[in-house]
Amino acid sequence: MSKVVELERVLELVKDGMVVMIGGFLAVGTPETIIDKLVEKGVKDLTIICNDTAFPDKGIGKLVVNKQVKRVITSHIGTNPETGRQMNAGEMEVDLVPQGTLAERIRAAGAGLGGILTPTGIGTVVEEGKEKILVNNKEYLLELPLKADIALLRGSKVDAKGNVWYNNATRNFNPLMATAADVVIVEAEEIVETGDIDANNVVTSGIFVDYIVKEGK
Amino acid sequence: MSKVVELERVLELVKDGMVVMIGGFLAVGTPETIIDKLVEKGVKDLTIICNDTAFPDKGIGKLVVNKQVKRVITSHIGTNPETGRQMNAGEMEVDLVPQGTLAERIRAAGAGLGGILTPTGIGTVVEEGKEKILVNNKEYLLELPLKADIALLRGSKVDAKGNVWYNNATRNFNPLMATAADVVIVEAEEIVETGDIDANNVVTSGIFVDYIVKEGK
Amino acid sequence: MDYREKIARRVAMELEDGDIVNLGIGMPTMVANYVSDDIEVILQSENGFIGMGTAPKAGEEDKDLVNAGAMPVTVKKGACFFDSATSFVIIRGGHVDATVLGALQVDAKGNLANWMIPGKMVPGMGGAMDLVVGAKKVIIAMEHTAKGRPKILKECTLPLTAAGEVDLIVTEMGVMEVTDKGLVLKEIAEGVTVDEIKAATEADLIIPSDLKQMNV
Amino acid sequence: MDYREKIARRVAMELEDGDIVNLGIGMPTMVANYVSDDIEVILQSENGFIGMGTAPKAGEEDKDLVNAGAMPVTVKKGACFFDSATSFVIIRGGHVDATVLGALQVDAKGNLANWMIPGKMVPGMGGAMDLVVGAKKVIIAMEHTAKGRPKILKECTLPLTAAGEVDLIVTEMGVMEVTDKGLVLKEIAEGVTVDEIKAATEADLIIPSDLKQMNV
Repeated sequence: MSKVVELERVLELVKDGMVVMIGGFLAVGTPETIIDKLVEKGVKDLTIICNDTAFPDKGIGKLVVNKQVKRVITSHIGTNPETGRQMNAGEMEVDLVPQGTLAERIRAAGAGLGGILTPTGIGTVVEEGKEKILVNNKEYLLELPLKADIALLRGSKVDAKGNVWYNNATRNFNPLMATAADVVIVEAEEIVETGDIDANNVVTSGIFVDYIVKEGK
Repeated sequence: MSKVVELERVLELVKDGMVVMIGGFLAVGTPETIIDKLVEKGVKDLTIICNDTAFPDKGIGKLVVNKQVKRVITSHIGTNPETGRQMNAGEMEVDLVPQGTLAERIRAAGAGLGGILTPTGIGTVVEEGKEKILVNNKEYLLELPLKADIALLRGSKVDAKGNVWYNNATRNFNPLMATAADVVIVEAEEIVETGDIDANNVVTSGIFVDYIVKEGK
Repeated sequence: MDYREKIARRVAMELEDGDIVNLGIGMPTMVANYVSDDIEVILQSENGFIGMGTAPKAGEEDKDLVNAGAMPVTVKKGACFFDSATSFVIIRGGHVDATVLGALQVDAKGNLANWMIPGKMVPGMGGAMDLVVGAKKVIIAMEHTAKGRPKILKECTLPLTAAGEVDLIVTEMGVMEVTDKGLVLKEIAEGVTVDEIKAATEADLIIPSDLKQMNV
Repeated sequence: MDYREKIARRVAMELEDGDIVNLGIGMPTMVANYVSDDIEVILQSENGFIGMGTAPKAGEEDKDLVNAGAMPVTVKKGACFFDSATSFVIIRGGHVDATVLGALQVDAKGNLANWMIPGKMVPGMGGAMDLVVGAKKVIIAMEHTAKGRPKILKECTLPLTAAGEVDLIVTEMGVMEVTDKGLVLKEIAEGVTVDEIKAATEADLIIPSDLKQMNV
């Protein structure tokens, strides 16, 4: 059975107040068509987990500008002044997480791990409120898994079973998020026949993917 | 500069008493040529980190049969009766580690993590001597990183810069071990021109690889 | 039908369309042969792939493609290969719907022992500890007794593979579910009496009023 | 030569053949332009690749290929793409030989502050905290002062990026090494006196007998 569905079908799945992971790094590898439709639809009070809030007119930034985001868990907001403005005005909560820690926390959720110990953030404000664990006389922070209700991803080539191949720098957080959300939706730049992606080169197995939509024009 | 060297050159690097990671799963994805030469050379008192001890006449099993292994950290020894015999006779130390934990411990070493929390092994002998950590009211074992002096890996296609592509089930522990040893040697089934492996399909980046040897006949 | 086929056929009936399934070595591997043609079950092999197919024809074996028991296999269209860390992301992370494993002992609390007999046989746990902890449904497929002695106990005496993770036990004598109240006998094999299965089981069996026959 | 080029040229001299290097956004990115042709430096980009090349020609940009600052780039032959977890395996795992970053403040203990000014500018740490903790050598490339006020302090007052991880500071005035004893002025720029650099630096500078001129 093909997982390819109409865009309208997946929009219904994103509901007010949900925790949503969105792939991409400064909007490269972000499902822009889905985001545009979410902006149109106006779903609100979202908690977004993402690498960065991109730009005001690009990627996740559009949801921020349209005030659909209640909270964002991210590593960088510097390219989108509107995120900083809403944060300073108390309109949106911003949790800043070191990029490598963000990646590991998402991976840990997908991998069934209870957490990971990282040296990153020791001696900084990042350690506030976190358990410190000594291993071989070195301090580490215990960082906990991050899960989502839904993940919105972008694949360069996606087959009907949901196997995904990413081109160049579009990969970033997409394969990690695919493992860590209850429902996973991939926006495909190109939908290919099952078997067209060499089984050795598939990056995200179709077992992680629930729905595929074709990128719009 | 090409990392391709003669087999003799890398054999010198494996010294008595070293901790050696060897790729492969029941000898699929194991560098058989290097192992044959290590058996000939007779380097001894090795600590081997590997998924399993394969078969008496295949893969890592040959080092066990030749009594070159002082200790093995592995998930499975059932296919090589000689491992069990040496263990029971007190001739070799065997640390059994759940396969998923073994993979994460090697990965953690390569990733600079201080450890990971896994639910695997809770309520079993695996938890003996380990710290238990409660996260959201669920118990996890703190499992620590595993590093090696040297990693002996097998790649299906390897370019001169050390980028590796693995065919089918040969991948297994190879890409993880590539990140977790001081010196990394890859035995190549085929050596290809740099650029022949699409940059999107490289699995192990050449930055992890120190030496490449051609599989022998 | 021999008892192994009977058990494998019954286990196959537990699987649902689209399930991601990991089958242990031995009798569990046979389950793949009896999955209904009406459904698609996706087989995961912990040595690094999704989409395992049947055994290859003689002479068509691929040295780079074996299952977790080192037997030559094939993959289906839409398969995917990965490393061992990713394999256990799938397993430990709860992405496997069901795993089918053999047992040395299993008990009324859902404890499982299947990886060592101290001083005698120590194959190691391989991926079993992760599978049993991570899979959504853990099905034990085994002979009801070993040399006439019960394997389904009040409490396991061998070192555990995992505590309290078993969901269902399928033997040639019946199908038992692990519940908070204990082991419930859901189905009994044709020609076996309740007294016979009770006698072959050390753990107490709860016999429900709607006890069914095990049809395979 | 403007001060930015001067700093970038001097930092480039720190890199060795075969080094894996991650360059921060801004002045650090310029370092790539001044690496000697006699050596090969391999650039890592934390958004997911090894083997970054130069900027593409106008019109030849690839929408799927940008650096960590969203600027179009190319990759060299032998490059490799990966996901963000693997990118930080490389970074946190000690596989990066050197990282070059800018700073708001840096101090005599090797503490670095470069990710926020409370209540004013909070871009976030991005990958900087991992880079500074994980890279074997941390080089700070920055203007010596900000609007005439020292940036090299006895102790950072802004929230830290990492504690005690900085190895070398390169500014238009000189090159300073972080040691157990404090900041050692290794090289001083042409036309700058020791008194001038001391006046522009809040931290104490140790002046060695073999103080060299900063040649770029």
